[in-house]
Amino acid sequence: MEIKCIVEAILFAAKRPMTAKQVQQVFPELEQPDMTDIQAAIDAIIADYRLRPVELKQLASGYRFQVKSELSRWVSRLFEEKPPKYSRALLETLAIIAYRQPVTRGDIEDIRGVSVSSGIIQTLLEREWVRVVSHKEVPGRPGLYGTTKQFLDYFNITALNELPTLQEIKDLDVSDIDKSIANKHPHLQVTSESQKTNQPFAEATD
Amino acid sequence: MEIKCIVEAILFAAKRPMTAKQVQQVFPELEQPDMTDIQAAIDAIIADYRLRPVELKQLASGYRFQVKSELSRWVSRLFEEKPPKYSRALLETLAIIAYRQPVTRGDIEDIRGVSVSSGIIQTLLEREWVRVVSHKEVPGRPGLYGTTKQFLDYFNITALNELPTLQEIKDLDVSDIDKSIANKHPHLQVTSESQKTNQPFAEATD
Amino acid sequence: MEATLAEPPPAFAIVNGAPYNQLPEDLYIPPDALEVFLDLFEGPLDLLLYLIRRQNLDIVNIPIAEITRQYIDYIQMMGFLNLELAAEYLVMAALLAEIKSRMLLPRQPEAEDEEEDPRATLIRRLQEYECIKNAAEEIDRLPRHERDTFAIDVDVSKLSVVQQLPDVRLSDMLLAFQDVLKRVEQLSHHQITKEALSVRERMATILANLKGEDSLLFAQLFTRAEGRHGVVVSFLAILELGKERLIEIIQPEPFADIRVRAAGSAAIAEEDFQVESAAQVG
Repeated sequence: MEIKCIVEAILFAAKRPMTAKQVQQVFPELEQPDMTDIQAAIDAIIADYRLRPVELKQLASGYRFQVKSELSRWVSRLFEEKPPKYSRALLETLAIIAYRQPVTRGDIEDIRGVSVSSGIIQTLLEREWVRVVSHKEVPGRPGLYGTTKQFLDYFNITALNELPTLQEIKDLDVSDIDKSIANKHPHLQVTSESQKTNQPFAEATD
Repeated sequence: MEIKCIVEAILFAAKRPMTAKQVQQVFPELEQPDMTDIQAAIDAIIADYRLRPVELKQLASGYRFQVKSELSRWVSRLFEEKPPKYSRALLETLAIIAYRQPVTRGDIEDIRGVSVSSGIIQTLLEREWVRVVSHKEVPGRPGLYGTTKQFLDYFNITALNELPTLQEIKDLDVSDIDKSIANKHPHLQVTSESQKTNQPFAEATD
Repeated sequence: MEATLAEPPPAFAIVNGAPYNQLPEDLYIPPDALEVFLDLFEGPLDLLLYLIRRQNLDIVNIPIAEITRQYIDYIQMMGFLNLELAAEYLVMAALLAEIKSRMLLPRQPEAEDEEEDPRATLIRRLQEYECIKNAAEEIDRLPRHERDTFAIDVDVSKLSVVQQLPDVRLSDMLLAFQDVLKRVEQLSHHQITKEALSVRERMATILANLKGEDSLLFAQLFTRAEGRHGVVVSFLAILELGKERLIEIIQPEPFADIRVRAAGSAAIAEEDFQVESAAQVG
């Protein structure tokens, strides 16, 4: 039996991503092809399916056959259940963990400016998108969160550096702020500004 | 998007056999192709996969992609990975049943001080290491568990009293246990090597 | 409602140079629209960003005083509507008020180096948050499993697969049991009595033999071939089973054969007897 044929069958039958190494090990011990042959077979299969509605895709934890995203419009109708929706709060928390890992929950809250509900962290942990990679050596030893391969797999990428790049944060010079405010908004620095806005709480609690 | 392409995607994503009619109904109502077109697409797909390791097969309840049976020999090894280890809770439960039989699940829970999941009992029953020997005449008529002949066979003993006594277990330390069993029953020393050799696949290929 | 809030600002959003003498347009949104406020904004930084972006301002150049006023107007409106406001929004209002009041004070150049300008801190936080907010939106757009890409499911049930079961070493089981015994010793009210194992095994066997039988003759529970030792084991097992009320040992009349039955069958027999006697009385 041709190696490519067997590799293809293995990748179709596996219900999870498989690395080339894992594919190799499915072969009986004395018949295992070289890794270069396995890799060649995988590359050939990827080429074979280029024009079909399914593709062999490389993800973080290996290769997996999946239905191409162009067909999601039709295929999603197969399933009665709608795909899970994720709130902005969850996605922002996930983004912070992905881009700033390892981070504590406190770090996440500092960046977002609001508290993070335990439900969000719990959901991310249960989906196995994040995990506690370590504990920070400060009082309370809070967990430090990092992302997992499953997270990358779910979003169809192979490594963190395939995430959209973060826009650069400009360094800022405080004197520039003063200058720009002084130049562009001269009215903002005059005392007439003090009007009603100074006692927000008194009014708010009325 | 070509009809054939969509049909192929649907058949790959469906987790069950699909009739041509069911495939048609996955299309949005106003875009549903004629049944003849669906059938033509299915026939074309069957032809496309004729030489590949997966095939689109017509079963009683519809069409389903299957790994070809010729590949069974290679692919089956995918599912024969080293099985997970049994939990501590399972081993404790098994030991309690062996030493305290006949016992109810409640008795086991009393001794262990924690609840026993039905999964554990189920696993032990499925392996035929324990069986329900009777029911206790208390409310609920809980089953009384005892060990089986298969349990003795698995551990290579002919009767329970070949197991160390409670006192012996209490007094022994880890290395002694292996030794004492080895002395009494030299055949009992199960090494991890011997497990490797009886992987079913190795046997199957003989 | 969301659309109203998210709509690009009207002409009044021209900020540079233009004084603000009127309340922001947002405040004329019907009150029920404001009730979605908390759902719409992910916290004070998000609200601030919204106020800044709706006026096409650069974060670095934000007119702190004006943004502060708008922000506090919002917060006040929330107060009027008695909507429950997360504490973070109020903390931010206090911070903004503080920044503003500082700006009104005369500068003390020598003090400036020692503590960081609170505006710079705020601007940095806004930038950082905006970065993450955009990144989250981009992650949301990545083709994702279950929504855009789908697992294929090829039938493998026809393949012959032998499921391997976990192996257990006897020593592992005994070590687990050793732990149990240690724990039990600590809890004094539990006692694992030390009958010989052969007795416990025989108890289970006897119960299994009684299963499905009405009763067995006492003598049937002994096997001659086992010899004296076997008889003793069986006898002890029967006594133990009796003690634990798992079986009943019965002798209908003096010198009759002793019979043994499972405790369950006794209960059924009694019921039958009661029914019979009731019938007789009737």
